[in-house]
Amino acid sequence: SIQSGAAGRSRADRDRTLAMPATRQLAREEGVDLDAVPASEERDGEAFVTPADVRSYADAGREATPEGATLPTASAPE
Amino acid sequence: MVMGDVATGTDVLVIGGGPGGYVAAIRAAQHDLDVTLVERDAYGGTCLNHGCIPSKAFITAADLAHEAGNAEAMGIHADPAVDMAGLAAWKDDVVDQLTSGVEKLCKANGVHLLEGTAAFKDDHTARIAHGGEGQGMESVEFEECIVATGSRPLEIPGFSFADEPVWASKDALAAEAVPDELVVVGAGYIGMELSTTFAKVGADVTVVEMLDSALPAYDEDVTRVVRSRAADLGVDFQFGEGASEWHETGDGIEVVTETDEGETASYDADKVLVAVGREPVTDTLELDTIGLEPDENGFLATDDRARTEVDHIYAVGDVAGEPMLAHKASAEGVVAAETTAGEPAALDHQAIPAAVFTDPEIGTVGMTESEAADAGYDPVVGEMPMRASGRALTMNESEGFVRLVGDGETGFLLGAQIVAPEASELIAELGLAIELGATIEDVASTIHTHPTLSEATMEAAENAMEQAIHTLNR
Amino acid sequence: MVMGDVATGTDVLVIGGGPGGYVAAIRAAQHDLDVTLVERDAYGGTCLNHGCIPSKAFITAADLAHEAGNAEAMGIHADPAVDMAGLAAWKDDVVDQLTSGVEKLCKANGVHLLEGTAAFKDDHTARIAHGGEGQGMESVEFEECIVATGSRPLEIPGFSFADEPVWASKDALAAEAVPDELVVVGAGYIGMELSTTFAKVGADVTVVEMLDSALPAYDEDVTRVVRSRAADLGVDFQFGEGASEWHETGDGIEVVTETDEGETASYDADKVLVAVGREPVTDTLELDTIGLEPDENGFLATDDRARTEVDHIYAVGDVAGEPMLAHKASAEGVVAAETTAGEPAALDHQAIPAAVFTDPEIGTVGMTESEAADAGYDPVVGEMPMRASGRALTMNESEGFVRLVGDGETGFLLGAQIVAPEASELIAELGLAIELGATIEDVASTIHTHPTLSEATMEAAENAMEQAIHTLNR
Ligand SMILES: Cc1cc2nc3c(=O)[nH]c(=O)nc-3n(C[C@H](O)[C@H](O)[C@H](O)COP(=O)(O)OP(=O)(O)OC[C@H]3O[C@@H](n4cnc5c(N)ncnc54)[C@H](O)[C@@H]3O)c2cc1C
Ligand SMILES: Cc1cc2nc3c(=O)[nH]c(=O)nc-3n(C[C@H](O)[C@H](O)[C@H](O)COP(=O)(O)OP(=O)(O)OC[C@H]3O[C@@H](n4cnc5c(N)ncnc54)[C@H](O)[C@@H]3O)c2cc1C
Repeated sequence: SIQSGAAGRSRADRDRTLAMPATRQLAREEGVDLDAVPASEERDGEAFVTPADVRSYADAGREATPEGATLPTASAPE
Repeated sequence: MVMGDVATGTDVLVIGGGPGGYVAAIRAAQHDLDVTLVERDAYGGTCLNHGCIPSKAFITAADLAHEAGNAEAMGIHADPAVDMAGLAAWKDDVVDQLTSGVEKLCKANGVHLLEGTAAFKDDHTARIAHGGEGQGMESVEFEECIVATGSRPLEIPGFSFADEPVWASKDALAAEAVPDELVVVGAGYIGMELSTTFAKVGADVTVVEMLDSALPAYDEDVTRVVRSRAADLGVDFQFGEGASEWHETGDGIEVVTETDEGETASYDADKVLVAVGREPVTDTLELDTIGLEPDENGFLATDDRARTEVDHIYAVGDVAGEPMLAHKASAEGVVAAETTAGEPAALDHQAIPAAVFTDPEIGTVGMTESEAADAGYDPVVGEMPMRASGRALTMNESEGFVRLVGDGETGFLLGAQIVAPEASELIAELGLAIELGATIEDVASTIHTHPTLSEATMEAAENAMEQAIHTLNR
Repeated sequence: MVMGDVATGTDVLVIGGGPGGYVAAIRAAQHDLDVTLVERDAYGGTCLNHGCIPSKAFITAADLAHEAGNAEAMGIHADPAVDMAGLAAWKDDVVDQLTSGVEKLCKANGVHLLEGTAAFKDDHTARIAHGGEGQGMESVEFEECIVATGSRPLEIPGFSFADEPVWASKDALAAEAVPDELVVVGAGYIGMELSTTFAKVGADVTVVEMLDSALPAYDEDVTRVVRSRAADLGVDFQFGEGASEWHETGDGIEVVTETDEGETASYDADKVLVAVGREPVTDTLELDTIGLEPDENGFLATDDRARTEVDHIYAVGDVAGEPMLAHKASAEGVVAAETTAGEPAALDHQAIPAAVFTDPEIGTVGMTESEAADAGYDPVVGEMPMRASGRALTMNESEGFVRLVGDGETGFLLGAQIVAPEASELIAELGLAIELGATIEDVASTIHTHPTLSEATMEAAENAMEQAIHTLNR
């Protein structure tokens, strides 16, 4: 489903983000800024971004972009 | 608490002062509970007095003497003489430092120490029989009780530990002389550690094992490394044979074995070490008084708070089941103690590492490849042979490997098997990795110091990702 | 790629075959790029040929001989003789195995190997001068270039490495005899590793250091352990003195030193090892041709992709700046290679561990307590002295400690300082912990195998939480 908002995704805006190395690599591969990814977890009060967070943020971004729009999306009829 | 002549009262009574019991006692006292620890023999239990610690002291000394005597290739010429009585005295000194440390730590944390054998009198009272005849009795009333009575070595028919030539591991670790010929019955971890050690200080060692391999709990290719090194040291393996009896000969003993097919063989020896396993100690406790019964293996069943079926009675350590390891005992001791203090602790650890201090060492944690497959994962495996490790070569010890097992789908690290020098230390990183839910890629992307053995862990992770630098990727 | 007489072409040219360069070359080739690696001296670079590897081989042998000769307390009586020529031959063999391994791995991954000295001819061409006079020249055209030319030892006025009694670390590591008296100029990690090693094989060692402590990069209480052990081995420290000149005497040399106040002293010696630091190698490259200039410290500045100011030129390893460590070089090599392949790699590691292979070893990662305070944290600190570690006692090596530094507010692990046996291996777990964003509590709650040195890490974490079992909590 296409999300609301100009970018199609809500953007976090932190200056420090906790994530394990493989998650940081995934963010680079997906071309997203880790500090912008909404975190689903917290570790001792600090945002902790998981691979799933990165994927869903990237997916939302793709769906919202023109290139993404040309791809079949979840809202398209089966 | 008022110490009385007849009965004293305590919040938490801990029975047994091994790594399960003393850790539980200290932690409970740290939560300001009134804690009494009863030990009938020696603080530190099997581990400090007759197990982990003395065996590792013997291994250090045997390794040093053996390595120095076999280092011509490195330009070192030495012909070390091992004075077993001197070694035993040093080992005793190490044990004394640690056990008196345990005593001091207990006292410093406010734990009351009682010497004697505890048995249940009723739901909230234990009788403490002080050592020796006529030394008297004492009763202790408790709110909650942590049972940490440990385990003892199994005897086999025909071999009584009361007979002088028959050694339990404890006797081997008190040896003041090296037997010329030693037969070891059982190739489990205790049998393998001690066989290697005695071979290194000059004994002629024969290992008799009923099953068809050494360290049957481990993967074949892990144990192969250890077995072939032991064979190089002159250890003679006799698989598929069970020890049935022993006799005095003129100048020593002979140990008779039998196969499943009834074939017998016999081996000359000066001593025979029986290391076929250990059984939980519950018979000292009069458990029926409180309505508790061991399970079919003799263990006290517990929940994830280390609580037995009787609500205010906990059991930790060897008496509470496998794995019978000191660090498992301590981890359970902590949880039992926290629970008595009303803290929300639980035995929810993802993995319990284990080590065998053979040559090379073995360190394992989590699942093997086949265990992962059985559990429904599609495992990926990465390996690094130690002969490709710069550090291992500079240590002149390049046998073995590091193997990591991950979930092929998500990349999560599921387990590790290491057979390598310092495997007991290397496994720590992987225990933490599993505990934290790390992936194979997380391990591969962490910078490891050069030149270290721990780099092999990173390389094994990269190998699983098919991008290893120092090995060829399949 | 067509190999021609005059010019060949390649996607990626890597200059220098040390741990920065060869790792970059292999990884780039794994991404199916056409890669050429030029090395003018020996594959494996400083690290494998003259640094990490030979020093660690020497240390192993010196430790073994020294320990075996000083183990009467353990009941071991030996009087080892060290044959330095034999030791050097073994060390050469270890180096050969590893360097030929590097060559094989490069070839197996399809890296083209070229012997010679590379210099830039224009933006996309390098000239390769083959060794020796009249051996000819070759040009290589490249798309992108990774500079991994490493570093060389600094000389000081009055001490030329061309003079036979003046040793660089490389000469010390090629020694075929133990000098009776050795003066070591510089108490950095190379000076300290080698002083200890030569003292253990029987040299009379004097260390001259301009500053007022050994290993000035480390905390005072860390270095104190190492310095006092070195002093026990007979190493004589002269702080606050700089070496100014040396002379031949009748039977050896004398090294003259001067304090800031102009006081002089002199020390007899057979050799003087100058280990005062290393400088990046850029003068072999004709960098001005491509418009690149080293920074004020002589390093090539790079971004988080290891890219220099010239877009298609990367720099990795010692030439790219501190810390000048092999594993930092390799990590940068991987990132440079991935970047040339269009992969999204970056140097975003949270921590780079470091080790010093003294006695005991030092292992560090992340911040010290004062660094954490300077960075604005309210640090919590936990410690475990090795004399409380059962494993350390059984190894007869119980000096040192493990210290963890955490963020007092969130509990996140910020750093660790270890001075202990096997510190180089123990630091791996803490490097991973920091990389994964673990807290002190995560480390404390992970089960660690007993008896191991790594338990001290868990205990230090518990100490930071004021609930250590084996030490008293403050
Ligand atoms: C040779 C050998 C080597 C080993 N090496 C290792 C190793 O390297 N690593 C490892 O993790 N494990 C090792 N183990 C196993 C380890 O020793 C045990 O897992 C550990 O000691 C279990 O601790 P525990 O507290 O449960 O029991 P124990 O250490 O056995 O302590 C139980 C204590 O309870 C006392 N007790 C029993 N009944 C009563 C009673 N009724 N009243 C009062 N006191 C009582 C006993 O005297 C004893 O001191 C080794 C064992 C052996 C034999
Ligand atoms: C005694 C000693 C002990 C050390 N111990 C450790 C340790 O234990 N752990 C650790 O991490 N680090 C250690 N180091 C440091 C480590 O050796 C360096 O950090 C590492 O070698 C750097 O790798 P590199 O690839 O950047 O450079 P190098 O290993 O120096 O390799 C550079 C290569 O480039 C070649 N080269 C230079 N210019 C050209 C050119 N124009 N054309 C062709 N080839 C060229 C050189 O011949 C050399 O082979 C030690 C160093 C020394 C001296």
